[in-house]
Amino acid sequence: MVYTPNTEAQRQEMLETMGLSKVADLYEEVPAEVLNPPIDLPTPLAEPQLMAEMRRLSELNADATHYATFLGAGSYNHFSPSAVYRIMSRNEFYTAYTPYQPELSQGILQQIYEFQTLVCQLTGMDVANASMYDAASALGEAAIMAANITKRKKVVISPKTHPEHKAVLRTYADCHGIEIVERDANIKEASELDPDTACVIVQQPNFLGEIRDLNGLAVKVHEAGAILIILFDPISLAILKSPGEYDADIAIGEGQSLGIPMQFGGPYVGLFATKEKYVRSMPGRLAGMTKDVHGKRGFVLTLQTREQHIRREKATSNICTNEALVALAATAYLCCMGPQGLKRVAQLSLQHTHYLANRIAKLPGYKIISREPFFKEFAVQTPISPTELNRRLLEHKIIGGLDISGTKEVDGMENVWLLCATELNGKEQLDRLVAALEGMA
Amino acid sequence: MVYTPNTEAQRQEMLETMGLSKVADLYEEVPAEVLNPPIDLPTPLAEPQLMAEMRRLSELNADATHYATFLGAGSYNHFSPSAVYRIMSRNEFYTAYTPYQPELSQGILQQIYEFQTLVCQLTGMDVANASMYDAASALGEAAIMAANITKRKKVVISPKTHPEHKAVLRTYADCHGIEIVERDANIKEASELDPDTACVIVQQPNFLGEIRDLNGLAVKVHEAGAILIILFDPISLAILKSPGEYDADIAIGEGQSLGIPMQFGGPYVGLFATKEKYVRSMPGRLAGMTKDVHGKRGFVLTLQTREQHIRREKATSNICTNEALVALAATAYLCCMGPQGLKRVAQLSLQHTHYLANRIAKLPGYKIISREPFFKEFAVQTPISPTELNRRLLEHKIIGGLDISGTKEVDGMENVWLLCATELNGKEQLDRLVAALEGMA
Amino acid sequence: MSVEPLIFELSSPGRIGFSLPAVDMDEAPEMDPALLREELDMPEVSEVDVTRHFVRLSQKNYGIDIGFYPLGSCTMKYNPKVHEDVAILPGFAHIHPYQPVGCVQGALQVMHELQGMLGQIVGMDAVTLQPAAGAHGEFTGILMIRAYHRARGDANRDTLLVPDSAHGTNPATAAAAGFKLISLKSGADGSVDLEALKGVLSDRVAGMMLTVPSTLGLFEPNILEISRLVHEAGGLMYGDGANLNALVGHIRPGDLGFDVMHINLHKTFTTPHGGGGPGSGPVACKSHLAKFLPGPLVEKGEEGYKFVEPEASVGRVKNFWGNFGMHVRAYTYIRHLGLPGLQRVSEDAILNANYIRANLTGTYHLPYNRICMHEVVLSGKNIKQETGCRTLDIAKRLIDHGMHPPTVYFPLIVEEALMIEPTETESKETLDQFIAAMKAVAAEARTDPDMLHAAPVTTEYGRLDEVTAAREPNLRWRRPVPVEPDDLEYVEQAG
Amino acid sequence: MSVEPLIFELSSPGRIGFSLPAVDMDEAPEMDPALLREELDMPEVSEVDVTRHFVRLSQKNYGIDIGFYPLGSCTMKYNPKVHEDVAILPGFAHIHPYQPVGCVQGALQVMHELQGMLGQIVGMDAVTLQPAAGAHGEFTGILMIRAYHRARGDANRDTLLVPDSAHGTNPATAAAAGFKLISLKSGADGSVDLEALKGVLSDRVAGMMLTVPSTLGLFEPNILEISRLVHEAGGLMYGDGANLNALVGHIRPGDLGFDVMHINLHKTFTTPHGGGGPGSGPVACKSHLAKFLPGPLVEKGEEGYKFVEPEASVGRVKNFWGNFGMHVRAYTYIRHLGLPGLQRVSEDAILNANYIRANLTGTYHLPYNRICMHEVVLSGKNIKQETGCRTLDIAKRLIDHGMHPPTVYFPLIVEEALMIEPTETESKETLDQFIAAMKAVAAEARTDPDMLHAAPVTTEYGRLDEVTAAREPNLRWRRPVPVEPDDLEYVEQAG
Ligand SMILES: Cc1ncc(COP(=O)(O)O)c(C=O)c1O
Ligand SMILES: Cc1ncc(COP(=O)(O)O)c(C=O)c1O
Repeated sequence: MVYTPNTEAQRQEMLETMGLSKVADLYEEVPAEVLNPPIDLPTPLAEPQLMAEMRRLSELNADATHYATFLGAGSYNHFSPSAVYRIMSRNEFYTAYTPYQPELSQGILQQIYEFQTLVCQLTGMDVANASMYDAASALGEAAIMAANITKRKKVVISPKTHPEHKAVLRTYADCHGIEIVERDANIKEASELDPDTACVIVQQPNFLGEIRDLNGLAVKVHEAGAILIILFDPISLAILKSPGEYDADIAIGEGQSLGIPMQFGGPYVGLFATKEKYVRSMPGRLAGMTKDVHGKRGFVLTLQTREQHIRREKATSNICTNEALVALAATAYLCCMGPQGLKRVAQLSLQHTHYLANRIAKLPGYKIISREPFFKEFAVQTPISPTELNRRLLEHKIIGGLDISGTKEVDGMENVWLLCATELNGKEQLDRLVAALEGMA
Repeated sequence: MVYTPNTEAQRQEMLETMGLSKVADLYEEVPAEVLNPPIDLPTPLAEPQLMAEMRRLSELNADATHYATFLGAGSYNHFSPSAVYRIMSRNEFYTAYTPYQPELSQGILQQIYEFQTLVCQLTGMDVANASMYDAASALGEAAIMAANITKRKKVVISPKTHPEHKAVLRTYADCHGIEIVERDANIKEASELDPDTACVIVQQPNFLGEIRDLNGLAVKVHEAGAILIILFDPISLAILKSPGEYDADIAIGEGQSLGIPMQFGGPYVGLFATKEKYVRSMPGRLAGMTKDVHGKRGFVLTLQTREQHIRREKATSNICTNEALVALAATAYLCCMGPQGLKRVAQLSLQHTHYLANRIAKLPGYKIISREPFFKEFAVQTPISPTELNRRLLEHKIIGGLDISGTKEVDGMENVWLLCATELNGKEQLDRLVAALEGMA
Repeated sequence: MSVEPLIFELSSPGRIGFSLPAVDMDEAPEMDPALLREELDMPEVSEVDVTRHFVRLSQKNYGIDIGFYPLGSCTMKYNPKVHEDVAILPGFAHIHPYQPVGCVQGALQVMHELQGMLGQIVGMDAVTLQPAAGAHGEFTGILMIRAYHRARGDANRDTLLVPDSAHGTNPATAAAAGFKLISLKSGADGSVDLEALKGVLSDRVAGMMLTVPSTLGLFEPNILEISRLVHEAGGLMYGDGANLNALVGHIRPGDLGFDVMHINLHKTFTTPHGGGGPGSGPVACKSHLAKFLPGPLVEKGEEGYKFVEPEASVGRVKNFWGNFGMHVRAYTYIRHLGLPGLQRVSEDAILNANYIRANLTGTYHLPYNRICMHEVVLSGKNIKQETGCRTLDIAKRLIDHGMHPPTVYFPLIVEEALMIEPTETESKETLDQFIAAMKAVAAEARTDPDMLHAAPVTTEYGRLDEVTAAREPNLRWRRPVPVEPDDLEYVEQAG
Repeated sequence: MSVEPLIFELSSPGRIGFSLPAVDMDEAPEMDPALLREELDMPEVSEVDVTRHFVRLSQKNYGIDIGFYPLGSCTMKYNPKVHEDVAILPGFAHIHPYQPVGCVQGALQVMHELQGMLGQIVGMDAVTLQPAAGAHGEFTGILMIRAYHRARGDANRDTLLVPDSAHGTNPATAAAAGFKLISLKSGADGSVDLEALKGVLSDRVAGMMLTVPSTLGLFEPNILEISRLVHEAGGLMYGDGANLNALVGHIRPGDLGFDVMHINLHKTFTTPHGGGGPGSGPVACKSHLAKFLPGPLVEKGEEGYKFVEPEASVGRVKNFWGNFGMHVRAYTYIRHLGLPGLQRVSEDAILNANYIRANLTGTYHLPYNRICMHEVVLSGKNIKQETGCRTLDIAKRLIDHGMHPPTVYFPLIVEEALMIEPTETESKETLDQFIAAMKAVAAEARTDPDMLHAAPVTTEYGRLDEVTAAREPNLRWRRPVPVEPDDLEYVEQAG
């Protein structure tokens, strides 16, 4: 077999070394009645046939290199320079385990340290961890962290937050009897927080792409003894005020925007940053700088006493495997882009989105719902069902936006479409969408 | 700019260091009349647009992952395990230069040594070089080498040799007043070689895929004081008698079959092997084993006094840049395949080809021209023009064989089609081709 | 090799490493400066810098593609290269999770068939692919157990049983899911102590989390009885499937009495570990738990594949449909190997571990003298007693012998534990080298213990100071504050 | 790092590393055993072995992606990663050269436009992409020069002029093409000596091979006059375009009087050098030579792109259409950078070289005190006189300073030459490091010459014994002959 190198002769020789005669002897402790049951699996394919079959399956899907796509809502078709993939596919990176032996893992450890720093620079926060599964689960963990810090059991979340984030938050909170209240996170509301409130969560830009003015919010939240959690899109932070500048206590982001392919939803990477004072309550791995016995600068995993392998049931989280390789790709992406490139991506997304909104607003029967300014997506009311529009657009090699008709995030309004444009949706694509919609009127 | 890292400020600073004030000063020795002429190039594209444009161009081509292809004739659609590409795209390999500094190049040097050995093992020859441009130019160099060794000026080549190989040979030979005679390389003919003959060249399997019995040929050639050059397909050597076993003096092969993608014709890799006694007449680079100052085994480029950078006009060849990375890929391919895998590829190709020939032979109006046994291709006479067949087959997502109607290699016979099947043309594809042909009757 | 600068230290103001079009429109409204950030201090480097930096860093890292990596409980097996080529096909890499299902039928087929194949392999009825890793799967499964009891009105079951040999994520998950915990002491042979188990079973027990084979690398011979007892007491059996590599193709956890379990695709199904992730932790369950699975699942309907929501789902644990990129790789692997290949995986994983056991017993202490499964746990306590060298020293010295050390100090119940999981992708030759190295280190411990204390000495880095790292955490780079002339003046005046 | 075994030493009988279907048909006639080979002794290893072996070997190799690689005359610039992604698109990687042109229009468009763009860049009228490398291009161009004279009945021109500073391939090509050679001594300023040139021009002279800028890194200020003289004498000007990086976008060789030239795509247009190849050496010429180009060329016709055969072609020099994989990369590069980007390439290449010149003059001897172009040639003769350390020692010691040395001992006309080509993809910071290292080595030569003789000392390998390698060449591995018991007996008896 291609991945089991021992030859028949070697297997026999090895069995003999340990005084056994056949492979079945290795299973002697297993009750006979559970051994070798029927298992129905497809016939094996050799590598050439396998590759052909997988290519065939992949081509049953409409992909963003062949379709113009206007979907956002938590997964974005941003550009990733070729250098990023080439870096993440270095054998030493992708076939490594968690860097528990630092002498053999300086490459990944230093990269984690760089990632942590980059997340801090982007968010304006003090410390960041090595990654979480995704933004949604990170949000769940953040709420629990806030509850633990404040010893309170109520979470206030802004209603126009991604519905799946809210759903995951609910699952996590539920385990600890934490109550979730959906309430707009503006200053007025924040001035009336009840004393049970552990934290206030606000997504910026929100689910409808709207950019909210969060100035002053933290003061109110802190006055109520609660913690402010801002859920951000990392690309937007190239231009928008950062969670740190807003004095957030915890900042959570979905790192997928940072050059990670959409991959039908994963693997992505949860970004998690907080204030220095909360570092020991934070979930997830941390790399720290130190020295080796010769005084040479080096890196190790540190503050591990927060983690499950040391603290077991007392750990800050049960997370073990995280999204290290995705974080590596995001690190490489951020380095390639730099501050200027990141701003360019943000500006192009912003302009493309408004270009599209400005054109669609003029189409009969369409009405923009999102309040300006929005960042890279906006909600629009449509004359016919967005699902139907999407169906027809596919024929134009266009993947339309998300049908959010009747959802809570738009107060149950019918025929609402969430459209997204990034730097990859250039003028040609935007015009093509508008023309197609015109043709459907 | 993305690949020119100096910032404007740095450029200015650097100019000042050398007492200059502007970039134009660097061109002061250049006559003004030739400086900055109009040059008409397309507007630059940024990386995302560039990638999209190149993808678009690539998809204007019918490729072998989406079409069944039956073309051979010197370029073959063999399978290459994913591991091969992953190895050749290691940064340290593909961004290195020729290993002139051995202390920094042990990786490539050892690999060249392994490649040389693998080529020797495959061909049964004593020594092989680090690679030539391709089989055709290697053949040209081999003929000149034979002429130099024998001090004779006539080359006998079997007519059923790849016509492009013959054409390249002619170009090379012409420079040295070497005469080329096309004559069948059988024992009878070889017994009548005239004393001017420097070498006899025979392709095995020949251009029509036929496997010839070359036993005894070398004796005759050597009796005439000439050199025997066998042009081989490396995959065929998994089962066929090797040039070494036939006592050839020089063995030339096109290494593309060894897991190198067809790439519209290149880069490929010329394999060049010879007998020990001729090593100093051989063109091309050679790696040799040696020791470092501490006695550790290591490798260096050696016998460089044959080469242009040392010997200039007295070198055995003018070759400098070769096909090192392709040779590396072929090395990785041969290691992945091993003797058993290589035999499997050969057997599958052989069987598929005969399966196809056996079916096509039964179609009305088709007549197999190649004499059995053939290896992975055969010529067949068709009822209508092969070019017309190919045109129609494209609609079935089939790329047909080569139209060799009227060529010298088939004595000018009309309507001849050269079809090829490799291990990748499984039963389903073969049946599909036969069915399509039936439908065209 | 020299110290690699931090990427921040390579930054040069104004340098760029991207290639993007210019902004060629002015469509957005002007934004209130109060919404905008002030500065963005991030590294400014070229693509050349980035490539070199990370290539050089990569060379300072060990991976399976460098050599043997026998971390116990981690199943560090070879990652087939074809998986990576499959995963980057545009039809898998560049599809959005919210595309209309009609235009992602290939992706849904992969997910649907993977659900089915995993169900077959573990002997369970339903599978979700949503959890992102093993621990995330545990969390999901435990929520399902709670939902099951709640749905039956059996609301008092607030306790989970976890053996003391369990992986840290088990107790951490129990806590994260809001359960109380009873830690079960293992028996003398490493197995669950049946009497102890009986002693703690009650109507407060929601279930038991059990790893089979255990983290001691041992099969649980009484597994059928354990399951019976737990079930009899009204509890459910949660299976930690991290060690499925030992069973795959030959034994189905479903047949052992487990009601729900997770599977680590990044272990048994060889999706790359990537320096700590991503993983993927599908959860499989018997039919009585199926309706509690997190949604959505993929079903095959009349008009193709579609998403469906289980009727009493515990809710979402993750955005979208899970780590699809890992699903694709695991699917590719199963279709490549098929049942015969997977059986061979289990066989050779066990054979390799036992070969190490047979060859190192004596040199190292073997705490449980039984045939092991996919891994063997040895103890360095004999070496420690004799020479003062700890298992940590042994591990570090192994590095000098060119090998990645096994997992050390886990499971916690084995003194000076060395947990060795070779996996089936290693050859006898490699095992022989490892065995020789382990013996050499043991011998060195006797003749030159200081050499072990000082190890590693052949690497670029010596032992790193973890104590200071934890005491004075330096978790991020900060731009060195430029010394202003004023400051200098001040210093001079003060000095 | 330890010595990496040869792949042959890792072989184990019966081990396999492939995944291929079984042979499921029996269609071929039985073959005469006389046609079949007896045994095939090749390494039997697994994919795991292969991957590790080559990954480990790669780590023993330096590349541009590791660091500065200032080999003169080689233009070791950064290879953009996007090129590699483009080249493996199935529509470029998996197309057969003999496909009907109608189904490879994208490939033909790339070739056609590349022909045109290269023609624009060098100021020539026609371009073939067929040659595989620079030397192959030289060969092609020289054949065209011969064909030109022959076609005019000017058959006596059997001599080529080549300056003594030329790259080895120039004289070697002249010889390979069957020409006699006159080597022209360079003038005191490194330029062609006009008087010497006049002295050798005759009706035997077919042409002159000239490199601009020269291998001394110098522009040829009299180039227009040289071309005039050669043309006046009935000869043609062949341009070695290896150093086009200095000119690209600002100066066209066609304007300098060259009739025909080659272009190294693997230098100026950054297709990766790959450890010595592949390259690609398109040949460009003025209209009067176009009909002699090797065929086929790509033309745009009414019905799309097609191949055409030049009317008096010198014949083929290579199978198929040249190294298309390299054409695709070069095409991508030109479309990425456009004219402004290419101009910047030339500017920064020259700026970087002059910065090194300005900073190292004095420390090292500068044989030609002029502004240089893309590279600067220094001489270590001052160091040698003063300290006895040769340029080779300097080069080896540079390795200890973490840098790849420049080209040494070439051009041959400069004593103890150090030929430094930084390229435009290096930053000032990198140049400063290099300058510092070169100065440090010069200082070490004075204080501790033995350190230089012993260098490199920080690498895995010390200097390798090239003399023994050449004297007793070991060019391939052979299976160690197993010692038969009989042999042993014989030895014992004899002993
Ligand atoms: C036995 C066991 N259980 C659970 C886990 C946790 O899995 P993950 O790291 O995927 O979260 C591990 C991981 O090492 C493990 O070994
Ligand atoms: C000046 C010069 N001419 C010709 C060549 C030969 O080019 P190639 O190596 O592509 O054959 C080189 C290569 O280094 C060169 O530097």
